[in-house]
Amino acid sequence: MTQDEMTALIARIRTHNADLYPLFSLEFGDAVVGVAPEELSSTACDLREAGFDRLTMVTAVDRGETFELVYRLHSRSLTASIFVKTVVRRDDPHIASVYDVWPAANWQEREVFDLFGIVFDGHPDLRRILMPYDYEGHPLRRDFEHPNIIRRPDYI
Amino acid sequence: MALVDRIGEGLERLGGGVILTSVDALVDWSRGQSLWAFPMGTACCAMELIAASFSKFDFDRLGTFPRPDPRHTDVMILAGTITEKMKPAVRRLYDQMPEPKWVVAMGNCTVSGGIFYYDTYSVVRGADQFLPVDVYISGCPPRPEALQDGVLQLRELVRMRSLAPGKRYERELALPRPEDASYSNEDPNPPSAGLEGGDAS
Amino acid sequence: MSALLTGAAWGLAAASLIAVAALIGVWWERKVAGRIQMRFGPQEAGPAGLLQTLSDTLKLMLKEDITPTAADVPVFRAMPFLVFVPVASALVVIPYASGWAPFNIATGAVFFLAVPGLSVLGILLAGWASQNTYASIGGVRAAAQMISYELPRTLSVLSLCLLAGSLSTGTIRAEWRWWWVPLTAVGFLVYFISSIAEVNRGPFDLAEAESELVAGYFTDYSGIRWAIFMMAEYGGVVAASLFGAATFLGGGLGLSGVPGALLFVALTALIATAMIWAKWTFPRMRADQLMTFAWKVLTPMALVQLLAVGIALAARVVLS
Amino acid sequence: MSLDIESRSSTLSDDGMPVEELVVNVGPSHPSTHGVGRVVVHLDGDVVVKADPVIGYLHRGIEKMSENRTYLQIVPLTDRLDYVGSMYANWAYCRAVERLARMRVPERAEYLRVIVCELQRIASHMMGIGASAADTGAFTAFVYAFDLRERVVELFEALCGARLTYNYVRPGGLSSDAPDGWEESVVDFVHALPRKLDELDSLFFGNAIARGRMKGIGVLSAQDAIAWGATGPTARASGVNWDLRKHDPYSVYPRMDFDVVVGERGDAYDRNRCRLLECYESARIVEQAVAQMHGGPVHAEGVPRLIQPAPGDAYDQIESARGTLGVYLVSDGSPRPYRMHVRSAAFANLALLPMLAKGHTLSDLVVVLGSLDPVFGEIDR
Repeated sequence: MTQDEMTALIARIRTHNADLYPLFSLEFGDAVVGVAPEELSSTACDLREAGFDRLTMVTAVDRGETFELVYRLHSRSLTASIFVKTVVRRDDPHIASVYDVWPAANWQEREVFDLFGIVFDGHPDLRRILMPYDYEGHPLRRDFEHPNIIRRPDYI
Repeated sequence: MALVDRIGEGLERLGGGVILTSVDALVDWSRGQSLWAFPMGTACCAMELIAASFSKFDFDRLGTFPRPDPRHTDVMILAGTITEKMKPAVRRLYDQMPEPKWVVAMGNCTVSGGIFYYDTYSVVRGADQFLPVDVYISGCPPRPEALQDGVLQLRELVRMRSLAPGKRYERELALPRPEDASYSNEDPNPPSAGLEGGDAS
Repeated sequence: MSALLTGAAWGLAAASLIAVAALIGVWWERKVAGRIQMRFGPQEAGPAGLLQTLSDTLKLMLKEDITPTAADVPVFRAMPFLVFVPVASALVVIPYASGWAPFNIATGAVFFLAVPGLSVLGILLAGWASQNTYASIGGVRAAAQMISYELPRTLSVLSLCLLAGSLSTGTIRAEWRWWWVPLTAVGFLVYFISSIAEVNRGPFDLAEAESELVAGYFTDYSGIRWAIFMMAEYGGVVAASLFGAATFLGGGLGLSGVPGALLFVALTALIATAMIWAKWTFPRMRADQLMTFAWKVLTPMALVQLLAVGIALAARVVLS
Repeated sequence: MSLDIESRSSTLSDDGMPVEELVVNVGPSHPSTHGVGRVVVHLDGDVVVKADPVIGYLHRGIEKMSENRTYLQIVPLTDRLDYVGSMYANWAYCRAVERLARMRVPERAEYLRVIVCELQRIASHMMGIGASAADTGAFTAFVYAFDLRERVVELFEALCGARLTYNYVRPGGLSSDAPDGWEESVVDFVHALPRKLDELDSLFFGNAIARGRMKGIGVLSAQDAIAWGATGPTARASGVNWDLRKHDPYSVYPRMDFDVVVGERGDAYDRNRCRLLECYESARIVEQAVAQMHGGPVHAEGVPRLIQPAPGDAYDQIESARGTLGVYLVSDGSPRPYRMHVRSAAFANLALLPMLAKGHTLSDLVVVLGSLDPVFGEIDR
């Protein structure tokens, strides 16, 4: 899939979702589309219909006031990959689950829930996955503090 | 009380010092000679633990025979990083081993936390925080030869009786039990009612 | 009273035989397995590691004897012996010499087939009394397996009884002729395979299934009690090998005197080694495959063997 | 004299009959969980009604640790991710850093990376097949497979001095060039390999019992494989013709001539057999790579000790022995990554276990688990 085709595809999705806006730019070869959090479900369905049948990765980045959610999709028929990024507010970390669209999101969303505390609405089995079930706190948040952490002396 | 202890008591009443000394030597020999291993392979070091017991290095030469069941083993080889979540299970498996038992800490992670000492929130910094470790083997991971050397060192210690069960038990009692940890591994809302059959293994 | 004393003496002899056989057998197994796996096996204890098993046994005797708190204590403690005694008792009906067995009773073959089968009760109860899920599953698996394999095993031995015209093991050995070997080859194969299943060894070791059930029915046994289970297993191997060599192969292939005795021992060792070989070569079967194999392959094979022997005997009568 | 009452739960079967489920807790230290996995299995008789994997027993927080280390200091951490195939995580991470910091890698380094990763694939698949063999009870096949792995490990030891945690691939190149004579010993090894693989093939895959244990067990359809994000041999065994080396090529793979091994049925047998057949292809690639390789530097010039990429993010992926191994890096312009995430193939593949194990017996559960080839260092991170 060439750059032009990718841009056309993104434009098509954009016209479909009026509120879709580019939060992030195209960089390092992979196309990136930014979507509003409430548009994630419909965008996911559109992309699924456009041929993106694989969800490779779901992860999050702590950006302070917000969490940035990163989905990486891949299409075998189009031989193309695409990043979908969205943001959720830190004080109300809720986002729709894409489990219905790609079942692969099952464990990956559980992991993000476990380590970042982002709640995926509509997930069938949202439990902690890596940390013990009654663990408190979400370790990959930047402000996570735990008495067990020993900070490494800074000598780079 | 094992059968042999009763025989030992009987012999002691008869005042058989010579016999007892020889029996002691035989017992120490047999204990040192057949240190069956419980391979507590949690991470990377498990690969070298497997390598140590297979064709090229052949642990069986030394009489060390890996058994997956803690009840049949003498020495627990801790191979790999132990996390806070794993800690209670390791301790439980240690408790399931019959006396006399020993612990070999293989690799830096079980010696001190190793590469995972700083900045992490879930790694136990050294197995000796909750287990009485007898032999420490450094390396990340140690070579299989180093592990075999560690077991041979343990054999010497066993034969010199410097690791008598009584002394070890005192050390064991001084350690905090991981069951007192602030959290458990049990699902507060288990998928269905009832969980946990059998032992941790 | 004297019968009781004789019985006790033979029992003691059988137990010692098993103990010695287990000592050598474990060493031999570890050596053979080592060679199969391109390594040496025990080397350090004594010459060629010969004292390794002695050391292991001594150590196991000195280990703590754990009884789990949840276990059914009397049953848990007694079961190793209930497994061991029937296996050991099988040794008293084996014809060690032509026409002679320690207990040369008229129904020796039936005794040999039936009494060791009682150990399944011990295994089942050992798994049950441990109050451990793995042990319980192992015990139940063992029960199902051993009962199924009784049938082909009995049928295969029955063809020998038919040939000898007697159920007495001593008579079977005395009546042995060389042409029995080609005639009962299939029966011997059935006997060999079902014997491996009877003693719960690989590829039929579902009851202890290391990779599934950790250690199966003896998961919770430690120290000397576990050693007794292991001794029973090796005792089973020895009994099956001895019986196979003494009846199917006529002891030392019908030879008498010292060469015959030596050949008898050699053939026994050969059968036992073949069992070890099978264990360290084959993967483990699944429970349903195990049953299918017993009922759909081994049992028909044994029946065909029985039929062939019957036809051969009838033909002999007709011809003579 | 009954079983622990807690280990039973009463449910109703489909036809309304009361069923007593037996809950068996497999792990976290079980001989067949390949490390510290745990599966809570609900059994109806001997049939698995529900298998719930519990992971995280090896969660060491590598992603968190990375936020406080420089780009170069993270390379040793990536070794400990997938400890059966350390080279892959090295390479995937270095590719992400190179993409983020816009580095170019010398050609010889790319060739050596391909060689070590294909050797690593052989080593890793041998461990996977061997562990699967041990799960079915064929312990000797495990020993034979592991012996082959040992030969690869010897080659790596000659290359970088370490047996398991290599720290060999670095951002911008490699830690060191291959020693004299190393290429010849690699060629000798790959020439001898097919015969040894044939031996393993007949020992394990040729065995009737092993075939009976693995065929038809844990069948994964192609649709499910794609939908659940399965990659690597797990997906290819189901007929998904997808290999990053071929279909999204990176490094010097376009110059190599090899076939993608694709299975048909998607059962445990096909998954393991795909691994075995991939080893033949890996041997072919190594042979070609050694033949095509020329002298030259193995590390890019001008790569600073303290890499400080411009703010932004980058993702790169390679085909590891277990599937797509991706690394996602976010930089804020400082010498330390703002965020590192590892997209683990084994994590995605293990998520299939509840689906694949359902309806099979407890004995088959360990076979299914083994055929997914989980490595918990990579799953838990």
